[in-house]
Parts: sequence; C-alpha cells; structure tokens
Amino acid sequence: MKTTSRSVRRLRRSLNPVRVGGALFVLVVVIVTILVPLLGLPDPQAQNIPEKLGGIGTPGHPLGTDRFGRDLLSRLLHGARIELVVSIGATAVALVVGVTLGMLGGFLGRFVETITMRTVDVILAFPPIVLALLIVTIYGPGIVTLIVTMGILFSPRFARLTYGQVVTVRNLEYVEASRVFGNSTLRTMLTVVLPNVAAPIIVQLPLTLATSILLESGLSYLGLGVVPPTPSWGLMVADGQRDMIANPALVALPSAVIVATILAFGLVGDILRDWLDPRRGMASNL
Amino acid sequence: APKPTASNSTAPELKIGLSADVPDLKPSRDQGAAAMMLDTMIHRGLLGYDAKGQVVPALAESFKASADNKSFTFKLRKDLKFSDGSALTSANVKKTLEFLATSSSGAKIGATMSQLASVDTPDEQTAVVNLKNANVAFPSYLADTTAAILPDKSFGAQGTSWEGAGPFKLDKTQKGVSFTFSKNPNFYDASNVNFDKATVTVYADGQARLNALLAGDVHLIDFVPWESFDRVKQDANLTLDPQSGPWMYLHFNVAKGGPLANEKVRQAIALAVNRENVAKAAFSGQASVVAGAPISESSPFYNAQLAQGWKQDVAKAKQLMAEAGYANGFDAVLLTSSQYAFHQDTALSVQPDLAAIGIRTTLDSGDWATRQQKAAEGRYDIAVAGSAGVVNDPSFLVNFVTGPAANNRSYGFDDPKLDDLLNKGLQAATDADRKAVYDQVQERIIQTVPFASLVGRSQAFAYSKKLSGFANIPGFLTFESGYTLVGARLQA
Amino acid sequence: MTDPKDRSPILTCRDLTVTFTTEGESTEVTHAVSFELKRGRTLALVGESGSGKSVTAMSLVGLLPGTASITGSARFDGEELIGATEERLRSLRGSGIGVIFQEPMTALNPVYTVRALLREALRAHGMHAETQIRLRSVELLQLVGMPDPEKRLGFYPHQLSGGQRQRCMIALAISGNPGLLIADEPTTALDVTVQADILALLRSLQDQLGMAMLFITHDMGVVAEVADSVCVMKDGRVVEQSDVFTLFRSPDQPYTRDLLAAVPELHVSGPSADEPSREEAADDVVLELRSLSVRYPGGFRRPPVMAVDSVDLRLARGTTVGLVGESGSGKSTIGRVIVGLVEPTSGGLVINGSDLTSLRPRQRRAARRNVSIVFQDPASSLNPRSPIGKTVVEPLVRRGALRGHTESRRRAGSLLEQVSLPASWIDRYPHELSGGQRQRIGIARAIAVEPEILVADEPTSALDVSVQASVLELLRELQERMHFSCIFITHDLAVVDNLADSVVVLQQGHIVEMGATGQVLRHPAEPYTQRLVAAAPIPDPLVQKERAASRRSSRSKGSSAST
Amino acid sequence: MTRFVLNRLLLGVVLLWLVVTVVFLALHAVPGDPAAILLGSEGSGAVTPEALARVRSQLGLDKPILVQYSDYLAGLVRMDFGTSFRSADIQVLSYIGDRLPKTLELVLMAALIAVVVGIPTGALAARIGGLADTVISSLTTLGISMPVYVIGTVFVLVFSLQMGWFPAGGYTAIEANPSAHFMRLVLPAIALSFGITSVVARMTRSAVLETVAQDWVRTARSQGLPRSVVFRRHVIRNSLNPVVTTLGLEIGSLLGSTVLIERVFTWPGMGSLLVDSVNSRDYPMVQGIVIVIAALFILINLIVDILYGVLDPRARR
Ligand SMILES: Nc1ncnc2c1ncn2[C@@H]1O[C@H](COP(=O)(O)OP(=O)(O)OP(=O)(O)O)[C@@H](O)[C@H]1O
Ligand SMILES: Nc1ncnc2c1ncn2[C@@H]1O[C@H](COP(=O)(O)OP(=O)(O)OP(=O)(O)O)[C@@H](O)[C@H]1O
Ligand SMILES: [Mg+2]
Ligand SMILES: [Mg+2]
Repeated sequence: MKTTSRSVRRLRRSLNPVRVGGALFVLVVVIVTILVPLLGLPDPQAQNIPEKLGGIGTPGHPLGTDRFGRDLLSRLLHGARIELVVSIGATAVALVVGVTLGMLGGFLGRFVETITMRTVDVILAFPPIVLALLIVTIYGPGIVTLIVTMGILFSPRFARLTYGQVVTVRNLEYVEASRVFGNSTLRTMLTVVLPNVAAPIIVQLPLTLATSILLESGLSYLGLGVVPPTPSWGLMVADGQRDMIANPALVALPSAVIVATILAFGLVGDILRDWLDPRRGMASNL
Repeated sequence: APKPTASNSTAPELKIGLSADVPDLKPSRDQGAAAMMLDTMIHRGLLGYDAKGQVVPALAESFKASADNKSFTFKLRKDLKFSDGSALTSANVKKTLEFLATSSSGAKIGATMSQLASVDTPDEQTAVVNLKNANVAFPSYLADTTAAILPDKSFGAQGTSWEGAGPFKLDKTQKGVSFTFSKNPNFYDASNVNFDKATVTVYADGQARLNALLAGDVHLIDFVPWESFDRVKQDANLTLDPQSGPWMYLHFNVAKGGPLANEKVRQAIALAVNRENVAKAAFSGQASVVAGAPISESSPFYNAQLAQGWKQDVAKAKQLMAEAGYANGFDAVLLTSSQYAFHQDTALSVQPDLAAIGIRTTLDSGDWATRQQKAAEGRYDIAVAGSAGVVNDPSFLVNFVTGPAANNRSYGFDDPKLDDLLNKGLQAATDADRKAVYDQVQERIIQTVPFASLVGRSQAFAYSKKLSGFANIPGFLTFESGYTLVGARLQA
Repeated sequence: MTDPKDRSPILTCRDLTVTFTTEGESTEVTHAVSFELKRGRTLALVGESGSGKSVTAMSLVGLLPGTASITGSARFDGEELIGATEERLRSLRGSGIGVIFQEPMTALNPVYTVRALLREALRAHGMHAETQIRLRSVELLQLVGMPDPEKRLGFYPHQLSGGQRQRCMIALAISGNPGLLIADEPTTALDVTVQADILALLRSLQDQLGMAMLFITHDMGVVAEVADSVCVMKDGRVVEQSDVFTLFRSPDQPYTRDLLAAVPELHVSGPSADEPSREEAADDVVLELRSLSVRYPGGFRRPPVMAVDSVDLRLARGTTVGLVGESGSGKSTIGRVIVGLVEPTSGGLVINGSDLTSLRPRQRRAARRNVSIVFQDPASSLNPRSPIGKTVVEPLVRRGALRGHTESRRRAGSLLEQVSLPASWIDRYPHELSGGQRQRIGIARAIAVEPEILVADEPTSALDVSVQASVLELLRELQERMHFSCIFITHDLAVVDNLADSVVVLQQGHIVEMGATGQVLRHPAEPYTQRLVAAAPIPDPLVQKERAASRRSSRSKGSSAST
Repeated sequence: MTRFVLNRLLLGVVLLWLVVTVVFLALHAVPGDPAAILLGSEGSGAVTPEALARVRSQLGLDKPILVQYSDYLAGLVRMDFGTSFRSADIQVLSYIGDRLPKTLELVLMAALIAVVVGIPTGALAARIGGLADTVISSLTTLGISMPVYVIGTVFVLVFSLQMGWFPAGGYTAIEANPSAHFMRLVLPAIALSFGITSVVARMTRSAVLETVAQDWVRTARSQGLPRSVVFRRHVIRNSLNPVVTTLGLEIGSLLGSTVLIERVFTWPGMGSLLVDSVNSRDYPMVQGIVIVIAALFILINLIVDILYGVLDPRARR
C-alpha cells in the first residue's frame, strides 16, 4: 500500500509534458495496432492500380495511394502492427542475448569473459548482410527469422554496454554483500547487478528499435524481411523511395511515423529509467 | 591525333553511363546489358544489326545462304585487323564458331551453334559454315554480339577478351568505376567512328545514373528507370529512346503433378491476369501488354488474333479451374526476386488476379541467386521471369519450351508437338511457309501454356540532344544498340 | 601577503541562508548563519552530518549548484560575495579564497598530471612564463611536503597515495596565495598518521603564508589541534560559537555538550591493564587463523601483493578483537577471508573447530552460516535499488527462515527497531537515509541471522561522532544481548579503546603487536604502535596542540614528511 | 603494453580463423550456384550442364568442400586470397586494396564530421538542458531513424540538381584531380554521417551529464578557471571515453554497410562490392572482404583500447 504510493510518487516525478506526450503517442500506436481491423479501413493489400500514386486528399484515400493504388493510411496503420512485432521482437532478442552475454562475461570474468566477449567480437566482425544471409540459410525466411537475425545483429551493443557496466558494479560492496548473505551467483546477477546496470540499457532500447526498423527494410532485399504485400513501415519507406518524386508522401509519411514512434519510445524509456531509479531527482553537481 | 575530317562542331569524347559493372568480358556468353554494350564497342562479329534491327554485314562484307539454309558462305572484308594489329582471317572465324559450338562453352547462342557441322576456310577471306539442320534464322544469331570473332589468345584457359575487332579499344580500366576507350584505327569502318575517346562510367543505381545525365556528367545512359521516363521526356535537352524490350511472363513447375501440371489450370492463369495492371504497377505504365506468344507487331510472324489469345477473361478462367477440378482453388508458392523491384512488383500485381480464381499464393522473394537456383531446381509452383530472345525471329521460342532444366522455363514442361513445330519453322523454306508454321506454334502455346506472357517491358536509353545517330534497336535487340555508336556523333 | 599582526576580520558572514529549489519545492537548508573569521586565524565549522557546513562554505565561493539561492551577506576583505557576479567570484576563487575538498580520491582530474593541474591553476592566477610556472610548481610541492617533487610533477593522481593526493590538492588550493583557505574535511578519508601529517602541514602553511582558514570537520580531535575558534552547527543553524579552549572547557549549549560527550576517548596515559580482560578468562575459541596468508595476484606490470602474511589470530566466544593498522595493512582482507569473499593463499581458517580449508564448498558454506559482516562503507554496501526492509531480511529469506510476505515485513520492521530505526521505514531506499542510518541498516542485516561471529569492517569511519557513538553503543548492546564474537576493524584507536578486549596491530600484512587493549594502547612496545598512538588526535585543545607541536619539532629535526 | 598488443593480435588471428571458417561454410551452404550466376543473367537462354560443369571445375567448386577449405586456408597463410569468380584477372586482395581506401575515406570522413559536429552538439544539449536538450534529442532521433538513402537522394536533388553546388555523384581519384575528388566526397560523407553523428551526440550528452557531477569539476572551478575552460578541459575531455567506444563500433560496422550510400552517389567502395559479390556468389571475394573487415575491426578495437589509455591514464597498461 505504502510501496505503491511511493512508486506512484516517483512516477509522477519522472513525468513532464513532453514525456507524457510521448507516452500517449505510444499508447495510441498500441491501441491502433490492436483496433485497426475494427476501424473500417480499406484492405491494406487491396490493389487498385488505375488509381496508383494518388496524392494526399485523394477521394477515398485521405493520405493517398502507392504504386499499386493501395491505401496509404490503411497500410500505415496496419504496418504499425508488423513493425511493432518485428522491431520490438528483434530488440527483445538483442536485449536478452546481449545482456546475458554481457552479464556472464562481466560478472564471471576469466575464461567466460573471453568466450562471451570474443563471441561478441565475431558477431560484430561480420558485415550484417553476410550474417543475415547465413541465418536465412539456417532458418529459412520468415518473420521469426527476421526477428532472430536482427536480434543477433544487435546483441553486441547490449553485450558491450552491459559488460562495461557490470565490470564497474561487480566490485561494489553491495554485490559482495549479496553473496555473503547467501544469494547464489545467479540470483545476485539477476536481482542485484541487473537492476543497477539497467539505466544505460534502457536508453539504448529506442535506438535499437530505430535501427531495427531501418534494417528490416534493408533485409527484405535478401528475402529475409517482411514478405510483401504485408505492409511494414521500413518496407514502405524503401519502396516509396522509387516514387519519391511522383508522390513524396510515400516516403515522408512512413518516415515521420517511424521518427515519431522512436521518439515516443525514447521518452517512455526516459520515464521508465527515472521511475525505476529511486535515486533520481537527487541534486547533482554544477 | 585529331581526324582531318573532324569539324569543330564535333566533340571528340563520348561519355556513357552504364547500369552495371563488367568485371570480366566473355563475349561468347555475355548476356547482361552492360557487358553487351562493351562488347559492341570492343568486338565485332561477321554480322551486325542496324538501327532498325535488320541484319547487316559487319566483318563479313557479304554472305550467302544455301538453298536449303544449311550452309552459309561469308566473305570477309580485306585487311581486317584486331585492335592489336594482328590479322583477322577466316581461321579466326573457324576457331571462334567452333568454340561457340562446344557444349561446355556456355555460349548464349550455344543451342543454335550446337547444330554446327563444320566450318570450311577455302581461303583467308572466306568461311563456309555448314549446319546439321536447316536454320533460316541463322544469320540473325551470328549478328548477336556473342558471335564476335575473337583473337586466338582469347581461347586460353580463361577466355577473357578485352581485345577485338570493334570500333574502340580499351585503354584503361578503373576497376568498378570506369572504362576508357580510344578509337580503334584498325576497325574496318573507322572513318565512321566520330569519337576519339569514349568513357564508360558505371552507375549502378538508376536514379544516380539519371542524375549523372541530368547534371551533364554523361551523354548517354542505358536502362532508364521506368519511374523516370516522364522526367526525361520533360527535359528539353534530353532524348528518351524507349523500345519494347524483354518480356515478362509466368512459368510453372509442372513436374510436381498437381494442378499446375494441368493445362487447363495454366490456361486459367493466363486468362486471369490483368496485364495492364502489371504494366502500370511494375513498370510505371512503360510496358506493353503481351497476351500471347511474345512476337512483336513489327514481326512478319505477328498474328493479331493469336496475339490476343490470352486476353483477360476471368469468367472463362474460373470455368477452366472448375473443369480442371479446382473450383475451390489451391495454394501455391509464387517465386520472384526482391533484388529486382520490377520482378517483385510483377508478382505482387498478379497475386490478386490469381486469388480471384482461387489460387492463393505466397511470395517467395529472395535475392536473385537464390531465385535462380530455386527455379532451376523446381523449388516453386509459379515463378515470375523476364527474358529476351536472342533474336527477334520467333525461333528463339525454342529456348523457353524445351532443353535441359533452366531457371527461366517451366520446370518439367515437355510438349513434343510444340518442339516439332518449332523445328519445322527453322526448316521451312519460304516466308509464307514459316508464317503458317508459326501460327500453329502460337496456337499451340496458347493451348499448352509453357509460359503465361504478361508484358513487354520498355527498355530505354536516354541521351543528350547533342548526340545524334545513336538508336535503341527495337525488340529484344535493344541490348545490341551499341552497334549504332558507329556513325553516331556528338555536337560540341 | 598580509601583515601577520593584522587581526581584523577577513570574512564576516551575516544571516547567510541557503535555499534549494528542486522541482518547484524549496527547502531552506541553512538559516541565518553568522560568524566571523580573523586574518591568519582558523575557524572550525563542526556539527553533525547534514548540518549545513559544506553548503555554507561553498556558498561563499559560488560553488553551489544552480538550484541554490543565497540570501544574507558575506564580506571577504570588505567585499560583498553574495550577489557578486560570476566573473568577480571567479577571479576571487583560487587567488582570494582557496578550497580544499573532502575527497582527495576524486577531487583531482584523473587525466592530467600534477604538472598540468598546477600549470593550469597558476595560469589562471596570472602566471604565464613557462619557466616561472615550473619553478613555482616545484616550490609548491616542496611547500606541501611532497617527497621528490620534481619527479611527482609527472605523476597522474592515481599514481599518488591518498596522502600525496591530498597534498597535491592543498598545493593547488594555495597556488594563488589565497587570503582565506576553505578546507572541507580535508583528512576524513585518510588514516591517522597521514592525517597528523596533513594537519601539521596546514598549520605550518598558515604560519608561513598568513592565511585565514575555514576548517570543516566532524572530528573533535582535529578541531582541538587546528582551530582557534569553533562554530558549532546543527540543522542549518549556528548553535554556538566561541574560542576553542572555552568550547572544550565549558560548552554553553546542550548540543555541544552532547557532541563532546560522544567523542570516544583514547586514554594515552592511564593505568595499564586496569580492566580484567575477558579474553583471558574465556578459552572457548570460535575462530582461529593459523598462519594465514593472502596474496593478490599481480597483473600487467603489477607485482603480486602479499596483503596478509602468516597471521595467527584467535577469537574467543563473546569477545571483541580490535584489528588496527594503517590503510592497506591488510585489515579488510582478513575480514574478507573470514566471511569467504577471499580465498586464503595458504594457512588455515578454523571456525568452531572445523578447518575450512579442508572442507568442500558446500560444507564451507554451512560452516559460515553464522558468520556475518558489517561492511566498511555504508553507502556502497547497500543495494541502492532495494528498499532497506528487503535488504535486512534478505539473509533470512535465503535461509528459508521466513514464510510469506507479511512475516518478512514484520521481521524487517523489528530488525529496524533493534537498530533504533522506526519500523515504518522498511520501504525507504538507502539514499533517503543519513550515513549513520545506513550503517545501522548494515548492522541490522548482519545481525539478522543471529551470528556467532561478526566481522565489523570500520563500521564507523564514515560517520560523525554523535552517530558513531550511537552505533558503537548499539554494537556493544547487541553483543551483550546476542553474545556474538566480534572482529572489529578500524584505524581509530579511541574506538578500539572503548570497544575491544584485545588489539591486533597490523602493518603491511604482518602482526606487529597484539595483546590486551589497555596493555597495547598505553604501553605500546613496538615503534609502529607508538607512532599510531601518537598520531591519534585527542579532543582536548591543550593536550592536542602540545602533542602536535612536539610532533612537529621532532619531525623537523628528523627526516622530511612522508606518507 | 607490447605484451598486451601482441596478446590481442594473437587472439585476433584466432578470431579471424573463426570468422573465415564460418563464412566459408555459410557461403557454401547458401543457395545460389556461382557457376549458374556466371553463365546466366535475367534473360539468359538455357545453360548446358556441360558448361556448368566446366565453369565449376574452373572455379574449383567440384572438389570436396573440405579440400576447398584447406586449399583456401593454405592460400591465406601465404597471403593469397585467390581470384574473383567473376574474373580470373581480379586478384581478390589487390581489388579489395583498391576499394577499401575509398570506403575508409568515406567512413573516416563521416566519423570526422560526427566528432566535429556530434560532440559539441551533445555537450551543448547537456550543458544548456531544457528546450535545447529536447530539440537536440529530437534531431538526433531523426538522424538515427532516417534511412541513409532517403537523406542521400534528397541531398542529390537539392544540392546537386537544384543548386548545382556539388556533382551528382561519381568518383574522381584524388591524384587525378584533388578538388573534384573532394567535391564528390562532401555529400556522401555528410549523408553517411547523420546516423553516426546522432549517436555520438547522444553518447556525449550522457557522458557529459555524468562527468559534470564529478568532484574534480568543482575543484577546477575553485581554481578560478573560466567556465568554458572548465567545461572543455575537465568535462568534455573526461567524457570522451564512451564516445571513443561508440565511434570505434560505428566505424567498424559502417565498413561493410556503406552500400546504400555508395549506390546513391556512385561511390566505388567496398560496401557495394560486398553486396555485388554476395549477389553473384563470388565466394573468394566475399570471404576476402569479410576477412579484411574483421581484421580492421579487430584493429579498431585494439586502437580503441589503446586510446582508452591515452584518454585515461588509469587505464594504461
Ligand atoms: N544540491 C543540493 N540540493 C538540495 N539539497 C542539498 C544540496 N546539497 C546539500 N543539500 C542539503 O543541505 C543540507 C546541508 O548539507 P551539507 O552538505 O552542507 O552538510 P554537511 O554539514 O557538510 O554534512 P557532512 O558532514 O555530511 O558533509 C543537507 O540536508 C543536504 O541534504
Ligand atoms: N582485489 C585486490 N587485488 C589486488 N590487491 C588488493 C586487492 N584488494 C586489496 N589489495 C591490496 O592488498 C593490501 C591490503 O588491502 P586491505 O583492503 O586489506 O587493506 P586495509 O587494511 O583494509 O586498508 P584500509 O584501511 O584502507 O581499508 C593493499 O595493499 C591493497 O592494495
Ligand atoms: Mg560536507
Ligand atoms: Mg579496509
């Protein structure tokens, strides 16, 4: 009871109008994602080629149409669904794989450190296109593969970040204390170290989200991406580029939605970071 | 040294923007547009094409076919030389043609050349080519760039050739960036080459290539992106030169048995697709509908009625599906490639048409190499393909209905009757006879559907208004357009 | 720079009030603070932690964060500081008022050499000729007693010892010949011998340069040594201000009296063995170290460190052994071996009769079930993201001794009460507690398992006297109640004197002397112990000033200062 | 130090071997027959099995994979990376040697811009805070989420075709014409730098916020140093460590990923070579590029680690 009111207070303290705006936007995106089939929009895959490349304000297509005459608004909203699944999925995989590697390497040290951190080096050393090709070969194309591939591609960021943090935290006395007072190594890592290295990881999340949206469109080229005609924002930007001169909205709108979403996720990340950090709001120097 | 005939108004250097890098030149098997362009600049065969697509003499001053179209006699021009100064004689011709005939050469015209019986060289300037079977269209195959006559050293282990008997010789290559040519003084028609130098720069991206033209960095570009046709047309300083080029079609895996082995299903597919949509969506409208066998209107073998054999008729398509026992449709994999946007767009735009007659397709759209292998191994149900005949003569169709498994042909398709007809076409003596045969061929194709044609895509060059004399050769010969650089000129 | 005879006020503060505004909420942290400091004299600012000492000092030089607003008046050399422009304050900083900060470990930028730091400071004070800067840098380092100053110029801060770093900090602070030196707890982080050196140094600098000094500390022994007058602060107010002798003799305010009473005393001259040692009485040994050695492996270019070298030690049931010695002498390492955070390199560790070195890991863990530790630093040994109630019952939860949420909350509350904290605080986080309160959490966690052996690693070093006294009282009381045996690690001899039955003196991993507390402290046999005892400050200005003077004269006769 | 470097280089060789092995096996497992690609193109006729077999044996693809692998490794030991499948005239190593500097130039230029623009921007955001911080953080988000080809295309449209300030793309060798070379470098480098600049700015911001709270900053101020000097010498200087890490990572990952920008600006770098080689299943070339990139990566990591020591004496070995 008291705990809730404290965390509510902390939450309130970490809010400001811009952040609330961001959170609302994320909420809207999520709601749209869930409700989009009920909105009565045209089928995002329905072609009407004679009406291709209609500009903003085309009757029946408020945001215009693409080269297949598909409704841009509907594709944008339906695209949100795929986009969120793919980019959040990929980021989650990267997070789990990377943080695990970084935690193990940083906390256990010695040969575990060599193995995990050098694995990370190997992943990093591969050009993404080659690594992607490799994974498609093993798994075959599809959304799951896409998520796994991007997850692996992005995991080094988290691994390095976590590793760097863990190395500084692992020698702090509260970590040692946790072990003296009976916590297993695993438990110490999960309940003591992890929460204390989380802040920079949370900051990294929206960046990874952004990169995964970009890469998603890039990988579709290898037949690894979202399979057309399913709409996804990344693909829409990539496709729209060809018709950029005829209908700039085809690039501008999805780009804008991507940027706005990432910004919003970043703001939510900020809220989360401050909320989870009981020390936040303490006076800082200078 | 400047030519005495060059007036002040002629610019000595031609700059070309090319759509792809050419790491290696192997004239016998070069099929890419970029490599063929370089081939036409460096190499020459016995015959060539003029701007209209008519076969014209090249290294051969003249040629004569025997009455049975089995033997062809070529008279070479006098004092022919390769760019390195060595003499070009009938021995070179014999060696080149015999090489093309070996099955392992991978030559583009290998199928035709496999009919070679012998090459006789009564003297240095005469070559007599004897075929096992009659082939009326043989000269047009020899006019292809891949039949260029090569110096002996090109037949080494690698078979690379950057030296030939064409209008230019290569001075310098900046790998992956550009090729610098100078005029080849040993070219038989050197007086008609109006450029002292030519630079070919690689612009892989279509938009970048166009930008280079718009910015004046180059005079001529190939492969104008379809989205940009209007843009070029609007520019007063530029000429857009489009021709109907390769044709897009669907092919099928009939080896699996199942619905696609049933010719009624294939007919239904051919009748179901909306070809205008393909043209609009995949080619920004810069493509013409092909609703029968791909024989161009200008061809003497064109048959207006048969050309509409697969005119869209959804009701009939549905009825055929029902007759075949697939009233409820079926699921299929539609193979295409995301590496070429127009391939993928073609697939996307036929998807709803197929769905309309109950064929539910999932796209398998990977990179080109993967697509090729899957197609060659039959790992698909329906595939999108784009292809050009080697020649405009309908005999080219043989490549798409018979022969070993290939990545651009229906997997497992075999129609002996059609093969027979095509063979007859090659042997028919008169044009009237041939026309009759090819009408039957077209009818047969419409019935058994070895492929379902979609559109003939426009293939355009764009060039500065200052460039005159260059022409985009119509039909499948668009890739041979480099031939017309001889005689072209550029205003300063 | 100033006439040594001139005793007019150099700094006069009137009604200095500092208010912090964070997220729209204003808190006044000091209230109308007034005091006066004469030229060449030292004013000590004392008081418990958080009473506003640092804030007051920093407000003078404009080094408070932007969230602070200051009212009142502070005149330095006749010039008003409050409300002065940043530009003006900047030019005063360093050359008018020098500042020494509390923490020598972090107060120096790690990426610059001593030379670069001094050079920058001297340039800021208007010296530009390179040769002059060089000479002056060496001179300054000599002045602060830095050994081998030429060589030290090329060192980075991390290559210096704590004492050397503090000397470097002082050199920086006096590089501009300031009329006033603000020293904010300049010796808190250092051990006694180094502290004595630094205090002596500051006094002698003051004599040479004629600076006034505003000296912030919570150590009354230090006050006794350096101060001319004292200003006692509590809750942001000055509660008493007087001459140092008067203050110690006859404190006026109850708070001051409490503060002085809380100071643990080291009886340097007293009867030996006046108290019966409990250790001798008991022969029930719960813990024994047998020729224990710990060697930390070296690294790149770092030789291995013999942190503990053949140490033999016995701890009898219910008694306390004080482990003393200068920093780095291996005290903590011994404590860490006992709780199992460090594996001994050789030798034996016997707990309740079983030799742990011969046991398997699982059995070892079982043998240590009743060994507990209070860590040296209360701030870093508590998980900042775990509410304190959760922290204190954690050891019990791990043992499965608690069933369910309510029981663990109830237990947490009662543990907090045992260390005199309100049970309702269980949902607070460590940062919301004062240092002393945090240390109590550490103790509550340590006693939660009702240990037989408690290792207390300098549990009071970070605390001010009043809190220290209450923590010590608490430990004593708990020990009486629970009868645990205690290894008490500290470098404060007065604390040992008050708490321990016997003392072990360590130097560089060796035991140099051990025995009953009274015996060792009052009749130290070894020169090292004698030095330690001599360096411990005594909260009596007369005695302490005398001792300091004699130390100084003996040093000036002997070798130069080294830390 | 020397031992450290040697150690790392040794470890690097092991890493390279791992990378080589994985790439080698992966490439052979990926669908797409190099011989078929060589012989055919979009509009090809039928390829005879004999021709395929001949090309495969020319390329050495007919041997058992283990033999191919050991041959390849043996070649590597002699620094022989083989010849490209696409032309026996193309020595893989020298061809990469031709392309690599061009990519490096582009990437390093972008990195330079990132340093020159990103660090001050991030520092500014941290120092001023408030609205400026929000604006800068939004801009950096934009920089990170805009696809590089969109930025590039817009650049060409505006600065080349509209304004005519810069050429529309292409490459001129520096020895041929230095000023033309530079003019052609500007736009792609700037376009490429957007993402990395944004990342650097963000990194700088958070590092500065952390450093500003350190005690030595207050010490520096207490010396009477001007705020700007304090900020530059004591805050920014001490915030560079994470920035260097990021830069190292970004440079490393850009090496093989510049393909889009290379396409838009017709810059003959290694990214497009890599993609072309993958597309044509030019195994020796792909392997060569991956090895070179991995080696560079290891080198960059090493340099970053050495830079740590330069930036922070505590990290010196
Ligand atoms: N930046 C700040 N923002 C808000 N409150 C602050 C800030 N700095 C200090 N305070 C508060 O001002 C009060 C006085 O702090 P100050 O640092 O002066 O204590 P102190 O007497 O120096 O204690 P210590 O002996 O622990 O150093 C404390 O309650 C502290 O919480
Ligand atoms: N993990 C470690 N690796 C290497 N050397 C260490 C390690 N921990 C401590 N040391 C070294 O071992 C010696 C003893 O350290 P220890 O922490 O036991 O000293 P201490 O007596 O507790 O000092 P303090 O009073 O400063 O806490 C020191 O020289 C220290 O530098
Ligand atoms: Mg303080
Ligand atoms: Mg210690």
